[in-house]
Amino acid sequence: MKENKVQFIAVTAMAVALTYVFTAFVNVRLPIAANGGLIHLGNVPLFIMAILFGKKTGAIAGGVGMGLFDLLSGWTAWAPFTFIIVGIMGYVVGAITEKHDQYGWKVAAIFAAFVIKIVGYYIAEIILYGNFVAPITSVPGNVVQIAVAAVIVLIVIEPIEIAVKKIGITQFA
Amino acid sequence: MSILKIKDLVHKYVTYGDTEEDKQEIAAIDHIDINVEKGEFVAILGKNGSGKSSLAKHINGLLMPTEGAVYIKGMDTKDESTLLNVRQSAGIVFQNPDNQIVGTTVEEDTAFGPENLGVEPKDIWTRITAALTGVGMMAYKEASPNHLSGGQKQRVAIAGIMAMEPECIVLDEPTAMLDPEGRRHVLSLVKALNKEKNITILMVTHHMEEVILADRIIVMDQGKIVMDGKPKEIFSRVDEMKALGLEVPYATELAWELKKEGVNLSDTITTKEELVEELCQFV
Amino acid sequence: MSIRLEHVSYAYEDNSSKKNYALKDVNLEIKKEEFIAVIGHTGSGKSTLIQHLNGLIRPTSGKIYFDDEDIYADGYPLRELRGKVGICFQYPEHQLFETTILDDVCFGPMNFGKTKEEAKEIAIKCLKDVGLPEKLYEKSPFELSGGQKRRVAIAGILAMEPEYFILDEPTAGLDPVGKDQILNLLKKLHEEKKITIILVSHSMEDVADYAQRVIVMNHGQVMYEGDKKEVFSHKKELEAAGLAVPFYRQVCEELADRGFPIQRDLLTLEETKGAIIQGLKELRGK
Amino acid sequence: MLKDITIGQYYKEDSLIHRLDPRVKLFAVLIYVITLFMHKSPATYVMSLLFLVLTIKISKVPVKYILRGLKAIAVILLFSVMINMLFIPGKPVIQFWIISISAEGIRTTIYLGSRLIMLVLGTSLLTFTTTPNELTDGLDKSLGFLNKIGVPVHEIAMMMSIALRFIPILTEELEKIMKAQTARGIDFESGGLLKRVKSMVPIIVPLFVAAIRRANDLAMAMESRCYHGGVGRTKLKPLKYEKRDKMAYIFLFVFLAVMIYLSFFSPWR
Ligand SMILES: Nc1ncnc2c1ncn2[C@@H]1O[C@H](COP(=O)(O)OP(=O)(O)OP(=O)(O)O)[C@@H](O)[C@H]1O
Ligand SMILES: Nc1ncnc2c1ncn2[C@@H]1O[C@H](COP(=O)(O)OP(=O)(O)OP(=O)(O)O)[C@@H](O)[C@H]1O
Ligand SMILES: [Mg+2]
Ligand SMILES: [Mg+2]
Repeated sequence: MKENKVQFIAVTAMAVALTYVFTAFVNVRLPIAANGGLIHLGNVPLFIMAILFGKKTGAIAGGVGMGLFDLLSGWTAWAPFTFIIVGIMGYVVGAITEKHDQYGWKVAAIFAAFVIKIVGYYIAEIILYGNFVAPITSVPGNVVQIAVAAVIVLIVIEPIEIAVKKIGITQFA
Repeated sequence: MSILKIKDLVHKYVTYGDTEEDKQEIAAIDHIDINVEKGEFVAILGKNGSGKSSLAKHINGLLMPTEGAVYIKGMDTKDESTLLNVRQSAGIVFQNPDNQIVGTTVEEDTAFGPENLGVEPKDIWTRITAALTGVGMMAYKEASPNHLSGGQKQRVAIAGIMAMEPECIVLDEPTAMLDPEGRRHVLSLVKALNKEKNITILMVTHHMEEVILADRIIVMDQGKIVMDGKPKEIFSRVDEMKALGLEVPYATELAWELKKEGVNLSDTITTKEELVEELCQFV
Repeated sequence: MSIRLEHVSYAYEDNSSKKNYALKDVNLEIKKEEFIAVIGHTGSGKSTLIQHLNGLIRPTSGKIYFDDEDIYADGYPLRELRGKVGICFQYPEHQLFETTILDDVCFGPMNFGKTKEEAKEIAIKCLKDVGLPEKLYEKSPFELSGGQKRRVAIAGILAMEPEYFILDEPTAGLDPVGKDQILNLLKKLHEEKKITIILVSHSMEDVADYAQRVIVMNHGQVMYEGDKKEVFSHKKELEAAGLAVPFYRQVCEELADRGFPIQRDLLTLEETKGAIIQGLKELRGK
Repeated sequence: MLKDITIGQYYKEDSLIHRLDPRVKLFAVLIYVITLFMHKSPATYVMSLLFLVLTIKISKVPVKYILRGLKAIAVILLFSVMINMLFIPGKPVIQFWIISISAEGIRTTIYLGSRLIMLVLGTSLLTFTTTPNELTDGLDKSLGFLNKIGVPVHEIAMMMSIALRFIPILTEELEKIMKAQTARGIDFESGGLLKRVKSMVPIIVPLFVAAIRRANDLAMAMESRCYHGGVGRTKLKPLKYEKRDKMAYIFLFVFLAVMIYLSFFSPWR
């Protein structure tokens, strides 16, 4: 339906904005490390919006939202990779959760995204750094990032789904 | 000339409970007929949930009638082919100024409507200059909306509608989120658009003081029109208004209280000046 | 027993690193069991001021004392203070998040160390106080109407059992009936539970109806502070500061100007009505 | 204040580079990155470096600003350098204990290291000289061809510009919600990881619900202002190539040709 197209644009735009905001400004300080324990939560909106609104919104929220952050914040060279990798992450989470409603599938979807992120960035950084070993350094960071995001998403998703249903906004047909 | 004609309009929302079967139909608008002439200033009152916003959305073709029809300048809002025309002729301004500004600068936002209408860039410039001058925001044309006050943002939202050169503007509680100063500015702007540009205004509001100067007041309750008339006439029915969960202007209320005590005042007092004038006749 | 501000100034940090004072040398004392209204033009610093009262923002300079203890002294339990001084921000319903109304109201007390059972008991009491029908307690807060949500949010703060209850424009966006219900609730809390109320409002008429003492903010400074009758006698100055005097006082002034026998400093409908009738009697007597 | 947050790192200046059409700049970045990856010889490096220095000079963005971008990658750069030096086999030039560094190692390290540095500096110059809005416009126009393979480029560009408008609003809203929940006694700063993660719930739920509500309102406002997709839509400020843009294109093609020559055909390749 035509109406839904504008709503899709608006909701997805908001998803992009949320992903940007969480990537840029929302951090959790890990209680373990004193120095590098700060991780951003940019994956949280990406997962939530993908679960709520499906693969297209997920793909754009991730790819454009985080890509935009890279593009605008000095990680310009990473932006095209982020666009593709995180875009695929959002797409996959959306695609899996669109088909299956159960909680277990959400966990599986996020796990799939986790694998895509690790592998994707590893490959991207091989291209950027020109060797196979240096990209390994970013693996632990990525692991923790997704793990924390996963925990948060899996806790908040239920109340948000209920709220969204109650205020009467659902997936676009 | 009639600009807006609503014929036996019904709107039903379908809501779902926790299960699919738990389906409910709410008649938010329940057989309404309205006819508005060009250049009128109509205020729409009613308590929360009485169907005011739903009505406003029908005028703009954002909602489609469940039954009945809405005509703008003779165009049926159900007709896909004239929908853009309907929306161009009757613009709508919403409550929260933040959620209706699309552009990242004031001029870009004002241009949004004309851009969608396919207006040539150089004509867009003349339109936004006219619209922004009209609302007194020309000095801010390159500013980011985030740096404006609520009242200023709402004026930008109105400019965005003005740039589409509409003949009718529907305002759904345009002052609800503003402070008194912003409210005053927006109100005087709306009045000026009505008087000077002869734009038909339909304004939804909860503030009785804002509608004293309207040409006509429509009061809604549970999806129906329960009163329709001149402000003086509507506000003279204080008991009825109170029963509907509404108020009357301060002056009317005071006059009404005084009359209950046997003071001889006329029924049509709405402003401080009128009240003082009548009371001073006893001096 | 009071909250006291001494020479409090506050500057928001600006991109340009220029100091932008939202509060300038504010000295105030808010005593227990008062009903105070804070008024002022937009951007006068009302919201900034109230956030100082429970240590949400720290003054750039100056001191804040709660019951004569400096709240920024080392080791002062700020979090406990936040339980004693509850703030209800503008549009508080935007902060609801739990799946049921009851759980949402329990959130505050549980943060302050109450067990689930204790919290529930308090929550039910508070929901009763704000007049929410019992059949709604297990519903999602997102299902409610605007006015109902506002009441749940207010109950959420009340449930922390604060001694001071600060509300930043609690009636914004409500219809007349909803507005009166909230204000009457505050009045009841003040009279029956002896809770100190600090109300930020843009409506002079509401302030005149409900508050005892009025604080007028103007460009980050306290312009007037005192009994409402006294404060509203500064008509010209208030108007210059972007405010007004209550409608009924305006009527009285104009009547008095035109020779009607009436006092000038009446503020509410009831007072004015009585005085006009009195005045008319006098006139008839002559 | 939070609603004043600057998005990205645009450096306001009036330079030739700033005034170039964003499409030209996007194209320039593309060419520059491609040529960086063609590097084989010192000559190509010198050319790339020249190109970089020249554009930085013209852009009038202070060098210290641009170098700041390197801080973020310093660790990875150092690590990468070390790995390359240590593990690339060849004739050892430096040797002590179990560590041996080969000439090839040094050479590759210098090449890869400088390539990464130039990559970061050159690409970030784009965001120093182009506002987010211009970038959105530029991407919209230059990626238009992707429409053919089903990527809704116009819609994505529209989403980007709406996102840019709402980022400050959502940031402010986030701050408000955090304050309000702090007033209700929430504690973000102490406790274990799970507790900290849990403390995000009262922030995230209201923020998302509000954002989705806003999206709904916004969709209605857009529709009521006759938005109906990219078809038949005009632009207030349509992108238009000026003479300087054409000159820049010519310059870029010349640069590309020189680089191809240096990499593949010249005697110093
Ligand atoms: N999208 C919707 N889905 C289901 N019901 C709705 C929807 N929008 C409105 N309603 C219901 O329709 C009725 C009329 O709502 P409407 O928003 O038109 O009232 P209103 O007069 O504008 O109220 P307010 O003063 O609160 O703005 C209400 O009972 C409301 O609950
Ligand atoms: N987060 C912030 N960052 C920077 N400046 C701010 C911030 N919040 C408020 N200000 C500024 O501080 C001043 C006082 O603002 P404050 O919000 O306290 O006013 P207010 O009296 O509550 O206004 P209103 O009636 O509009 O709510 C204003 O000039 C405002 O622009
Ligand atoms: Mg409404
Ligand atoms: Mg305020």
